[in-house]
Amino acid sequence: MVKSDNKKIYPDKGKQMISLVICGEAGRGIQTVEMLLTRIFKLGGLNVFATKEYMSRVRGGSNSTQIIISSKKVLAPLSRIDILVPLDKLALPHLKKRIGKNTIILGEKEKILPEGEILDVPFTKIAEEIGNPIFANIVAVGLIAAIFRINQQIPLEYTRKHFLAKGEKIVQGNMIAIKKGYELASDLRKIESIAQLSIPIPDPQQHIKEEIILNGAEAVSLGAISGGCHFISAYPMSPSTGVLTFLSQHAEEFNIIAEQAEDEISAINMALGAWYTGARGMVTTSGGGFALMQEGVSLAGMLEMPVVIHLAQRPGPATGLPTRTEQGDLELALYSGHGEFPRIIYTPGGIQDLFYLTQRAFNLADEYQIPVIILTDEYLMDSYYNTAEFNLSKIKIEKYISKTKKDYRRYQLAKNGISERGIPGWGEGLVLVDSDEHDEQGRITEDLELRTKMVDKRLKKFKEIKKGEISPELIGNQEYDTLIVGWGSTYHIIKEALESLKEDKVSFLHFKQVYPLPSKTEDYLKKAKKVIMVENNATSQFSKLLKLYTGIEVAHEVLKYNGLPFFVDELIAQLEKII
Amino acid sequence: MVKSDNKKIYPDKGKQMISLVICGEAGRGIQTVEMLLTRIFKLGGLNVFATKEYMSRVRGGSNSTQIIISSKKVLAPLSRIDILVPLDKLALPHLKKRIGKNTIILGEKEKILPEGEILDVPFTKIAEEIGNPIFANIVAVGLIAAIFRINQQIPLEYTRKHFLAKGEKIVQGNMIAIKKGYELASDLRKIESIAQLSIPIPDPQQHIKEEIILNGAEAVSLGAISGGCHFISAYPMSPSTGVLTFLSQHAEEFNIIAEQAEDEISAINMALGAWYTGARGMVTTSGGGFALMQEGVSLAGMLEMPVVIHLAQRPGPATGLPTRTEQGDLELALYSGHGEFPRIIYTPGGIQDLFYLTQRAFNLADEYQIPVIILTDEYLMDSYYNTAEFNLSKIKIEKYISKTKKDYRRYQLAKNGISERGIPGWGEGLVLVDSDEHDEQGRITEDLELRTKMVDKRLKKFKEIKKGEISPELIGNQEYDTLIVGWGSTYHIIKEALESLKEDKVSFLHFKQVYPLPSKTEDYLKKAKKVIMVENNATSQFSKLLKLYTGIEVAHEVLKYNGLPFFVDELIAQLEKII
Amino acid sequence: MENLFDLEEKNIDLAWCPGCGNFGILQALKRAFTELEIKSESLVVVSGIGQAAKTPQYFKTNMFNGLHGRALPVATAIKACNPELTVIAEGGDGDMYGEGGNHFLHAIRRNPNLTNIVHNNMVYGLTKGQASPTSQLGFKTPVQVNGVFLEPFNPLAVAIALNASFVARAFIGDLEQTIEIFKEAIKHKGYALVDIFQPCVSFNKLNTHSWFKEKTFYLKGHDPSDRLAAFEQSIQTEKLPLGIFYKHPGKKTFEEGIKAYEVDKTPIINRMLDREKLRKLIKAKR
Amino acid sequence: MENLFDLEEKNIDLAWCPGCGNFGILQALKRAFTELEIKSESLVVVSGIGQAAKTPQYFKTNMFNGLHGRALPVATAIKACNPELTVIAEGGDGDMYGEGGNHFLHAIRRNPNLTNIVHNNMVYGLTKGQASPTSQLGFKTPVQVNGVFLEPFNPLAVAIALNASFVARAFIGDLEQTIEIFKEAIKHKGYALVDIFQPCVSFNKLNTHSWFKEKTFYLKGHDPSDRLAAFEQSIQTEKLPLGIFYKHPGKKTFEEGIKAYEVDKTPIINRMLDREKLRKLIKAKR
Ligand SMILES: Cc1ncc(C[n+]2csc(CCOP(=O)(O)OP(=O)(O)O)c2C)c(N)n1
Ligand SMILES: Cc1ncc(C[n+]2csc(CCOP(=O)(O)OP(=O)(O)O)c2C)c(N)n1
Ligand code: SF4
Ligand code: SF4
Ligand SMILES: [Mg+2]
Ligand SMILES: [Mg+2]
Repeated sequence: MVKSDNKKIYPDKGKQMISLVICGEAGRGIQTVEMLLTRIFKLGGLNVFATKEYMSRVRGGSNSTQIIISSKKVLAPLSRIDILVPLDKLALPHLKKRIGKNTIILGEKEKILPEGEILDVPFTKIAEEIGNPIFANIVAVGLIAAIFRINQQIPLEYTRKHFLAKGEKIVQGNMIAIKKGYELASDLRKIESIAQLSIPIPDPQQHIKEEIILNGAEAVSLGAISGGCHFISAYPMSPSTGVLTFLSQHAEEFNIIAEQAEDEISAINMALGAWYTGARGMVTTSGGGFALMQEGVSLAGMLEMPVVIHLAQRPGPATGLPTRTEQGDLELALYSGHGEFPRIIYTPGGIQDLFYLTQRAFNLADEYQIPVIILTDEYLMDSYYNTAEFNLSKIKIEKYISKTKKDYRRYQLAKNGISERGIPGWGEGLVLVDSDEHDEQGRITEDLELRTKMVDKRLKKFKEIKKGEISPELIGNQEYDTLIVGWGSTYHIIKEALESLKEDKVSFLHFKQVYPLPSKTEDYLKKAKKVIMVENNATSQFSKLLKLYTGIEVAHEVLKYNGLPFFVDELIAQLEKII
Repeated sequence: MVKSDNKKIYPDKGKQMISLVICGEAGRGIQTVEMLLTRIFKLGGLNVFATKEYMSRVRGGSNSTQIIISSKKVLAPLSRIDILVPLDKLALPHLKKRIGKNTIILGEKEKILPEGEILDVPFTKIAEEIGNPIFANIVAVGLIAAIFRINQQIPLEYTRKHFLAKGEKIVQGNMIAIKKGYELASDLRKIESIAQLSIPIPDPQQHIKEEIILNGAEAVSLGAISGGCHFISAYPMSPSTGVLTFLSQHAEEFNIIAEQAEDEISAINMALGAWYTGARGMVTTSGGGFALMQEGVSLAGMLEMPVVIHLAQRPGPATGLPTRTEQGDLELALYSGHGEFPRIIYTPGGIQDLFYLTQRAFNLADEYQIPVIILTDEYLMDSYYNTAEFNLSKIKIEKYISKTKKDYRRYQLAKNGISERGIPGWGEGLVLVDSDEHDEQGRITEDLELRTKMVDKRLKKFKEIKKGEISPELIGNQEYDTLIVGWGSTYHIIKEALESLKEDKVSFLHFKQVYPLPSKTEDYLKKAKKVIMVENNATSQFSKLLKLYTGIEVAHEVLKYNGLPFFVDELIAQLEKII
Repeated sequence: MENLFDLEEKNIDLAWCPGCGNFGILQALKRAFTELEIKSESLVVVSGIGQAAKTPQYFKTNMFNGLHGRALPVATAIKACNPELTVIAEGGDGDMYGEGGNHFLHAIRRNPNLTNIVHNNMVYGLTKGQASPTSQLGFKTPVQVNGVFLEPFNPLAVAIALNASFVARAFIGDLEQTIEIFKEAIKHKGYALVDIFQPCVSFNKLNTHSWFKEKTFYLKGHDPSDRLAAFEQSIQTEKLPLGIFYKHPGKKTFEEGIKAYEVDKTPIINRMLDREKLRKLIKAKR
Repeated sequence: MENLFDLEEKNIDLAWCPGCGNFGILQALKRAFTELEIKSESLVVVSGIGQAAKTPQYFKTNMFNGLHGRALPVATAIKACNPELTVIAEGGDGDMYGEGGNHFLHAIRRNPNLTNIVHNNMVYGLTKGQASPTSQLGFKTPVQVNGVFLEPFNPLAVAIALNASFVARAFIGDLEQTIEIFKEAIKHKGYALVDIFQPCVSFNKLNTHSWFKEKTFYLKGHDPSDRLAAFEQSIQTEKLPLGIFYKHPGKKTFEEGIKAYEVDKTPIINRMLDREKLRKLIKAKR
């Protein structure tokens, strides 16, 4: 754990940023505070990044949200806490290891029984004066906004909008609470540590205001809509449920059928049924649910039926830690399903990737008639930040369905392995798909020569898939001695760390597509004298994949598997030791 | 395909053997003929090996059984056919490619409309003379036994025993049929090609007679009983059902609970429940069923619950070819279940391995508290031959259960990762197991430091497992340039091929344990200038495993994935090209 | 009437045993479709794995021959994505009530407008004779060596308990009546279950053609809108009634419950993404 | 009476929301076990995943907290391997009737001597408020945005359709009666279902404590051996009866059907392999 007195290690001077953490029990307003603050900062022209860590329970326990406010974009969590707002007694013990001597603790002494120094702010008392203790958190919101010199109009307007549905009385109380917060701030700013906190608002601020702010689940969902998704079937499972929820809420608007299945087996089979008709279907699940879908994944392979699978990882095995993060299901995804057939696995690194790769997944699944897996994790799903608006002119829904002729054969032995895909009811032909080994028509066969041909047909598609591969992204110098490698959700974290390391000969290679492993991989790795793998799992699964396809051995593995993402400052410290 | 005119390539002169094939539709007596002939040859003092290839249907189609009769043991299938007994019209077209100019076809011209030369034997007419056309196949049995100069008493006695339950009339008819067969033989033996067919009965013949004869499913089942199996739950699925059937039939005798589950998910969860009580449980399934068990496998990993999984492979993906063979689920087994946890995978090479490794699987699962997978295939399950009687003095049921004390903690952080395993109702403690991440007691936890410790605890067991590993078996010269590598069911086939190749500098390395990959593997591979992999799949999955753990690249892959095992003669031809 | 569902390929080798009840069911289905003037091109038969599930291999239809036990979710999604198709989910008793039991429950709850045909031979045919969920008490098999002692699964009673919209039982020994029941089921709007007794000549020597013949009779004077009476009929064991047990015609179908179909009936597969709406939704994330 | 099932660790942090019906169920269970003089050491509670499934974490018992939906097969095997244990399979409505629906059907068919306790809050609690199979028509959630339109799953009716050996419903609003029902269920030989209404204060604002209170009443003068009457009661929707609906005490249990227990009642885990028999069996393969 890196405490806030270790400020030296991160960030470098060029970056001005504050790590603000709010901690309290589940179901007691922490989410509202986070919601309001992030939007207010953004409207105020600052970059915000928010991520949370929470327990698998509906009420009680200790959850915390970290909000990073910065002038240049910082899109990764920090161990260090600059300002901590504890909402109850459990908060300080919960975060003990991350509280340093420079951490400013803002809270109600009475409520939190602090172990260290705290700036006692009587939020509840003030709220009661306004008329209701529920306004306490809003006073805190006002106070924090004020500390960062956000124009008071911004929180006032946003709070009004936010509480509008709750009636005028609540709105008024909240407005007063915000104002009280601003009043408190003018006093607090006399304290030196607080006075130093300001972050210059970057210019042109207009830019940040026009950006969108959303979490990973929303980005996947919007990507799906943009990919022409007609159908989602899923069984709720953290951290994958957000996508089902989002698509359900916009189902009517976008002509989507969103169905909660009785189990994950049903979900994947429904999605395959949907694709069979020409609809574009997806499922969203996590490790345990995906484990149950294995036979269905194999079915997709045999039927050559497209399907898009969103797999949001959490720590396993079994139920594991349902609300935490891990990158432990890579191998399961790589080798999922019995028998042999091609697939694609994308591992988006952030909000932009999540959107564009999910969109692309639908096109590629359709084109190659294969399962495409979008491998994310809890950290990605639950984190959000302001980012450029998605550019719809860059995307296209590519259609690959053919009208059938009378003599249509679903599995005609095409040269590249990809036969025309017809759908029932469009054209004069019949569309037969079969989980048994089948002939070109799609009927069951025991012709063993044909079996070999059909296996070859399915496997040939690997070659085609290669053509559309997404190369890894090299960050840093083109000439390097040491190469840090990562995939998926660690993208921004490693990037931040790299920037801060300021090592000329160290670069970072990030994979957004892990399978098929992109062709340039070996070249990149060969150039390095030393390869360092950074992964959120215990057995370094991606190192194994690299070894398998490039023969290259990773020199160091930096692994974390306690259920949390890497913290930038923590990662920097670890990397410094081995570089 | 290798026809019988290619006799030169196999076997070498030292071996005297005949390949006899019977072919006909399902459900029409082919199984009886096979059953009788194999036992009669064995009782007559000859080695027999039998394997079949059959369609996924109950009646009709074309199935064939190959019986190899030899003086020295030959335990592998041949493409070449020396004697063919076609039972219907479809038989000759079905086997067309394997019929050569030296193939003797014995059959009823009228029934089979032969394409080539056949020795017309009016089995049905003779049977009708005896009183019933159903005796036709038995006439053939008598004829074939006679050709190989088996003492007539042997088939007479065995046939009597076999049909005893059907009543005296049937028994008498069958006895006459055998005799008629012997009469026919004395005529036929005047034909030169027939006269040449004899195989000298090896000495001491006593030895073969005392051997046991059984198929793979029986060997696994007997191994399970010997391993102390108390419980089997399974959902029927070819080719794994034989084990469920065998254990069901002997359940009462051996205090076994054999339950047909409603699905595979239930089966694996039941087996885990059984182990929890201290019973030893297993499941038996094939690829699709195993795919459904993935979440359960992961549960075993998390609970540290022992379990034995018999996975009999068939060609996939999806339903594939239900009654054919393949080695296509190795990777699924290797990476099954979400999250990270240890396991063992055995890949027996023949009847002896199947017995001893299954027996051992129960002990090791119990000792290390992990899932142990026995990876077999249809070819292994359905083939049988005479082999040495299992030596029960070599095996032991090792018990690893502790009586609990009041302060018992199921997941006490033991140094080697293995905590004492208590069971409910024995001792004063309580036994808590939890699919969530848990504390030492077994209760759900969100203590993230403990999480890391528990992951380490589970993974530490890898080290322990290594201690009991089964090294690969080297066949041939200790000094080699070329190393052929195989695993599982190809054992005897490659061994036969190797012996016939007579290449001094070529050896064969067979893996009975593929995971964890045995430590000596790299040394063996390094010694070779060239490594040749022989596998029954399309993507050479074992080559990938070798590459991953040794970095060594296989030079040639000899792959077959049409649903049939390799034929020795075919394999020899392929190997000759690349050695 | 000409049968439009025969395959053009002659001499197709049906993988069933001579005398198997499946031949009759195949014939009954082809006739029912023909008489209802359904077109092959707009018919989709979804099946699982088993002898029963091979049926759509043998006539002219679109076919989704999926996994053992999983026909119903596939069929439900097909109907939802393209309600213009006629959709059948077909399989054996093991397929639908064993491996697929959970989907059976929840498909009934969803009430998609499709027909669920279950060949009930009270045995696992394709895997060579183990007990199925509907196997009768005492039925001996190579696995159930001492005879089945589990309560036989009663699909009709369960369907009625779940308030299924159409519940019927047929016996293929009576081809004409079976055709009529099939036609009623296909015409019915909503989920329709037809559990059909089908003798397995190879593995079920207990529930033979003549056993079924003796045991069964047609419901007479029964009011299929009376759920209690239907339940009472369904739990009979001395004699087994045939015919339509229960019907609940007004019930909302799954497709009707889908918002996207409330106003516009165009199958969703034929609708385009509204980019303007999408742009707005994205902008709303500011 | 002293409660022997309280944990020694004090201040254990129960992960339930204040006011949740699960607290009452926990208390009722501990009291029922105490009153029946069951010993912690010989009690095994098997649960799945969900808020309900956490219950065995909070009292003194052997626990198998397995996978979501899979408590019943685990519990069945435990009871079969060691019939001397008292076995409970516990979970939520999603756990038992959704993910675990197939096991629910087939566990009833097997009739193991165990008690199946289902906390029915008509919602998915742990995953934050989606519809469960028992959610009522019109119930709105973040996923079922226009309200549930699937037929609610009726566990009692299905259990009765399957001829379950004991079928009851309780409401945790009435602690004392719930304890009585639990005790009857645990004492009953064979599979016993107790579906128990449990208000979820966080996610179910429709089926609240007072909703259940108003909707429910205790069965009076009902003959639990009358299957038809039980079914009739189970399909009521205006008012929801509580109590024991159906009982079938003579039914053979799963354990009784196991041949190994026919003569010798020793749990199979305590029996040794008979090497002599094994040797003979192997020799018979000559
Ligand atoms: C996941 C899975 N498990 C098991 C099987 C093997 N299997 C194929 S068909 C079948 C049951 C056949 O019985 P039923 O559904 O009643 O059909 P029938 O053959 O009697 O018509 C089984 C168990 C399979 N194909 N897939
Ligand atoms: C295979 C799998 N799918 C999904 C989940 C996520 N999940 C956990 S609990 C739950 C449902 C909770 O509802 P219920 O069983 O009714 O219990 P409650 O929380 O309401 O008591 C779900 C869907 C899971 N753990 N495992
Ligand atoms: S095994 Fe039975 S169900 Fe299957 S085809 Fe033969 S008779 Fe029909
Ligand atoms: S979410 Fe509902 S069921 Fe879960 S603990 Fe809270 S009140 Fe109880
Ligand atoms: Mg059947
Ligand atoms: Mg619930």
